[in-house]
Amino acid sequence: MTTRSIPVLDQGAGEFRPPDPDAARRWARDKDRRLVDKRMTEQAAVERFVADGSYVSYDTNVWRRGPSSLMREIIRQHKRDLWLAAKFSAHDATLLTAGGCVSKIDVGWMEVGRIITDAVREGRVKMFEWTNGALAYRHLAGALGVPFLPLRYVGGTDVFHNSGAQLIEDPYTGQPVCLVPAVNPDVALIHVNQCDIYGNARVFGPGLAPVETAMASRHVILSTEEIIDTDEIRKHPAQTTIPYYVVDAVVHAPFGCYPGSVPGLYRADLEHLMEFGAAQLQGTMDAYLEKWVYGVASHTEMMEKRVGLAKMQQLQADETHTEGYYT
Amino acid sequence: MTTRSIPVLDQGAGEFRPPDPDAARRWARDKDRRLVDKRMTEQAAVERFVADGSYVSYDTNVWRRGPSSLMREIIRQHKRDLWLAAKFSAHDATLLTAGGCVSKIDVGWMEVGRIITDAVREGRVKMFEWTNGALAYRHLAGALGVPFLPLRYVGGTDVFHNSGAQLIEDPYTGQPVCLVPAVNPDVALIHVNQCDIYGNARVFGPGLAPVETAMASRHVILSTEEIIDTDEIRKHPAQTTIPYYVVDAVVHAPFGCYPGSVPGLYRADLEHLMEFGAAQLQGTMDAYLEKWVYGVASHTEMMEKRVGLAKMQQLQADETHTEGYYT
Amino acid sequence: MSSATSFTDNEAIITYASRLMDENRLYFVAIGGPPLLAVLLAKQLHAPSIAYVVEDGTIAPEMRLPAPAFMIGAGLASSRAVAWTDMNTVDFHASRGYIDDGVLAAVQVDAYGNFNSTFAGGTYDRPERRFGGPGGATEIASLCWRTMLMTRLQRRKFVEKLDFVSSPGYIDGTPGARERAGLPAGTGPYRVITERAMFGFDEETHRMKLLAVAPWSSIDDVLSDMEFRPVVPDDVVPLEPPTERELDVLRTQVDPSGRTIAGDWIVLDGAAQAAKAAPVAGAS
Amino acid sequence: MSSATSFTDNEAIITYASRLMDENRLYFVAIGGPPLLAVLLAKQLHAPSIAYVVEDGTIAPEMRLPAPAFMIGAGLASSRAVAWTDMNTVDFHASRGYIDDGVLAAVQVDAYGNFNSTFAGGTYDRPERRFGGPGGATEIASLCWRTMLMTRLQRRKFVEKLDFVSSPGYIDGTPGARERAGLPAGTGPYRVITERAMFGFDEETHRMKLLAVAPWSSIDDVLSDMEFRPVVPDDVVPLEPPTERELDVLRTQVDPSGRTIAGDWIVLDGAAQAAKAAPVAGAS
Repeated sequence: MTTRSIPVLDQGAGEFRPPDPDAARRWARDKDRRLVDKRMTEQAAVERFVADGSYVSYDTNVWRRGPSSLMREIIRQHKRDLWLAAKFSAHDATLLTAGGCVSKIDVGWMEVGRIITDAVREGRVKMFEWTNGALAYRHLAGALGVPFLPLRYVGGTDVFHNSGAQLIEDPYTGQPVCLVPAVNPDVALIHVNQCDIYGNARVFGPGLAPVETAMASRHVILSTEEIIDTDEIRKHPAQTTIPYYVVDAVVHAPFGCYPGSVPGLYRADLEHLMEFGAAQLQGTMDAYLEKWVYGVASHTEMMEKRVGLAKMQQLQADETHTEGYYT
Repeated sequence: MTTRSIPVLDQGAGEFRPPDPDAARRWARDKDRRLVDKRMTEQAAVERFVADGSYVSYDTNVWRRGPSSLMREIIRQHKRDLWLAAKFSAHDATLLTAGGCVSKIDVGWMEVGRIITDAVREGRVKMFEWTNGALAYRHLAGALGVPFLPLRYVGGTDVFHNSGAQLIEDPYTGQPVCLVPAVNPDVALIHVNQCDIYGNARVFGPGLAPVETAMASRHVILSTEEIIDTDEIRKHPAQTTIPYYVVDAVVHAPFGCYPGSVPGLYRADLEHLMEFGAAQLQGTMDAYLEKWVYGVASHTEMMEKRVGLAKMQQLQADETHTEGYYT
Repeated sequence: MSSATSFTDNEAIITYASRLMDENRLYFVAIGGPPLLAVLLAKQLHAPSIAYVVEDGTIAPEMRLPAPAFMIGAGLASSRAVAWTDMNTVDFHASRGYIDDGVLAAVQVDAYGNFNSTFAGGTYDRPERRFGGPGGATEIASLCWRTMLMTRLQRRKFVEKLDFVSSPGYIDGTPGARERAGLPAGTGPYRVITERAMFGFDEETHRMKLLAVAPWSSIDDVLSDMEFRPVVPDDVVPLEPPTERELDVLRTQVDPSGRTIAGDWIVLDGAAQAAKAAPVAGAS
Repeated sequence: MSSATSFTDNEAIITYASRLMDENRLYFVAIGGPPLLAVLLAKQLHAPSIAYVVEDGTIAPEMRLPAPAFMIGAGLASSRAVAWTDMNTVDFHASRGYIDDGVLAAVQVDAYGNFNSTFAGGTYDRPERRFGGPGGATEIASLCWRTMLMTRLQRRKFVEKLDFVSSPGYIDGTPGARERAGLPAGTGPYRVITERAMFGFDEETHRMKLLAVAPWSSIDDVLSDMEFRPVVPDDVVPLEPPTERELDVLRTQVDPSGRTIAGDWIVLDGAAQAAKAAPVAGAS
């Protein structure tokens, strides 16, 4: 009983993860609904929930409140062929590319240097151009359980032509409007300020899309600065942004964003960021990875042996602004 | 350059406010971006921002954290021909219908008695069947500035046939998916726990769709239990749910939800609710309106003369649960 | 557990529903009414950690009982939740497949579990009796994996044709009917719970199927109060009446105000519970 | 105010942009870089209550200056905001029409204000130089009412044809081109700000139009550094150089680390500011 049809005015030719809301529902159906202790090491979490070929979404990035310890563990475990959602990335994508883990990147924005550029030129990594907002919105679509969402940008650009977007005639106004497909990542890596052992989590401060990323994804690995009592969670339900039933793993990782910052808690280590930059410029990334990733067994060991207590205390002291976060 | 088209499989035949995101953008463009004092009386706010024929959306309802004092003022000013979004309404719609203010209602759920039933049967009020969620979602679409949103319900019902929904073949999965049109109300009436004089507002506790309603609407009238310093707002930015630039009026209205409750602050007045119920059953709504609306000049006068301090204190004392709201 | 001999129809419905609930599933209920009471009863009796989500965005609360009389207006109803969100958010969780069972009250239901909360008699524009509307039932019955319906067994409620389809069951019962209407795959009605009979749905035809009948009733008695004939298998089992313990918790803890559990009384012959119950008081 | 005689190209660009800003408009900027610094400078100098929204969801912060070196990693950057939201939320506010001016940096721009942040030279799959990507610029340039672009005036930056259109200007310049691409009506580029020239757009043709030229430069000088020829009206005005006061606040308060304001130096002949500036140091 087709009554009429909606013209598709144009569509992008880019490769994209095809949306499948019913498959995403089946993933959710099979998760445990009970309050079970989900604490595990970063090693166990990455082993269990990140596979070669996984579509991986992290939030925010290695500069600010990003899951840096989990990304290093992915490199340590030599995961391969990952498809990254670089929705507002920093040098995360470079790091994972240097580790040989990446074959595709959906790009919003990311720090780009010779490692990414060479990998793209040599065909080891393929990029698909989106935008920060369009990727955050695609995660929102995934979180809503719908196959696409309309939006009022992306059209009129080469981003459109290189993407999975479509331009249709809006069936309500008759005007052109863009659609973007939902994305439901295989794994979300999200660093949170606090959560309980079940995964009820609090993220403090402005942010990218931690909630949408968690809700859209098949598996959700949280790393957390602090594990708090569920009683505390229940006393202030308004502060919970991610509920336990979407979470698969809780990794206790103080300084888990190092060398990045957690606003209100510690600053980024600019010396380390310069060390990373120099390693890329000078082509000594192997030595960098050996020192910071392969040469240590865990995040805890890295913080103890490579960073040290004095530096940690300094980074905490440098973050002088706590208002609105912890006060 | 039409490449293909999307089949419309079915569509509802209901009347609905046609979406016009560009018109909604023009409303927003013309608002003041500066921090200006928006305090005014409920009388001034309703005079300025509610017109005969307005599409009015309130949140939540007269039983819980609803803008009751503003609704009474609408009746007092004899506004006519309003189109209500009863997304999860209580006896609000009945009250406004009793006041002769209503000609159309988009229904999610509402308390229904003889007043609504008679008005519908006699053709004075026309109803359009939606659902609570679909109306909240239509407000979300309005808040996103898009003309429609897809969702995975409404289909397979007479709600669909009586609505403005469309069933299309999803251009990504090929499977049927429903679309609902955005709604951008002319006026949002929202009662908040706290806000500053500019309209930066905090809503405490679980809720319906206060943020979506504010963001979707042309004019936003806040009534508030409490006006707080902007300095306090800036100390805890995470608590702000509605930013000042969408707000047109701030009405200081302690007990503004009476006879309903503000969780964490005061309970509903069950005696009053029974008085309302009896007035409807016994056909004495005119006397009820005279006592509670026409016979007093303002909300303040009503609280002083009709409710009284002892009752107010009792309702506050009855609300024993404040955890997570004010503690 | 000793069976009770005197309870209301609503008490029976709430009790039966509560017995179907366990801690391995997440429930979606409206802000008040029999479905919420059923979850609270299960939580008190056999599933202390059971979690539920409320239409107002409350996630997994641990309400201290006795419950307040006017649940919607009391902060207590949302207390000790793990999160406070809003209506759209919990609908998204359901849309994503995280909420297992929707528990709903219906005023009229058909053989495929479609139900009506809109009007009865007359037309949409000139209804004889107008109800509150679909509320959140449509999204809950569409998006949760399974739907449990709670209603009284009356001929005017179990009808051949609904006056209005507010919320979807299996639609026309044909394979894929829900998917063709845009609803998520693999979802649909699971149980219809009344004071005298419990129904499921035939896996092939999606037609309502009688599963259990109360000892004071009979299959014929049940069928006589339905316009349509459900599938009646050979293995219809007895529906155990509410126990004294269940009723005690329901009356003193879950609904001490008596607002929701009030209803028509069912009084059993003390000697033989299979005796026909006599309605003795008349809330409709 | 006394004009300065020595400043970087980036200092000039940031200063010119800041002068265009006032308290009656709401600005949208990315998390760091020249656009944010321009707003902060305006806030310090002539528009103390100016409000801006950041891509990370920060709404109307009142950052205490001097600004931290690594803005993205510092809690201070979001401090004293009226609200903390997230990326989708501020994009929705822009989509609804609440955010007046997007302020953006571009690496390549064409005659209609379309711009490129993706790659230069080669192809998309084999780029000679790959940049960070569109970031939030595409949504900001699409959804805000007006777009201000900040970039250096160089021939390789003001091109006939972009290597990649990351973000839309007036597209092909034809009437309704943006609307036909699905963008909101009545939006588009407003100014392109360089160290030596400021451009607007012709209302009819939507082609870039020269508005002002720095006193040490000239129209010919400007045109020689552009691949395409902008509209050149009769009333091109002088672009006042940064003042000592502007530079002092910029250097000591807005970017004390010097990370973002670093660039090629422009040193003016002390006697005649119209003298040709000589680049003396070479950041690219």
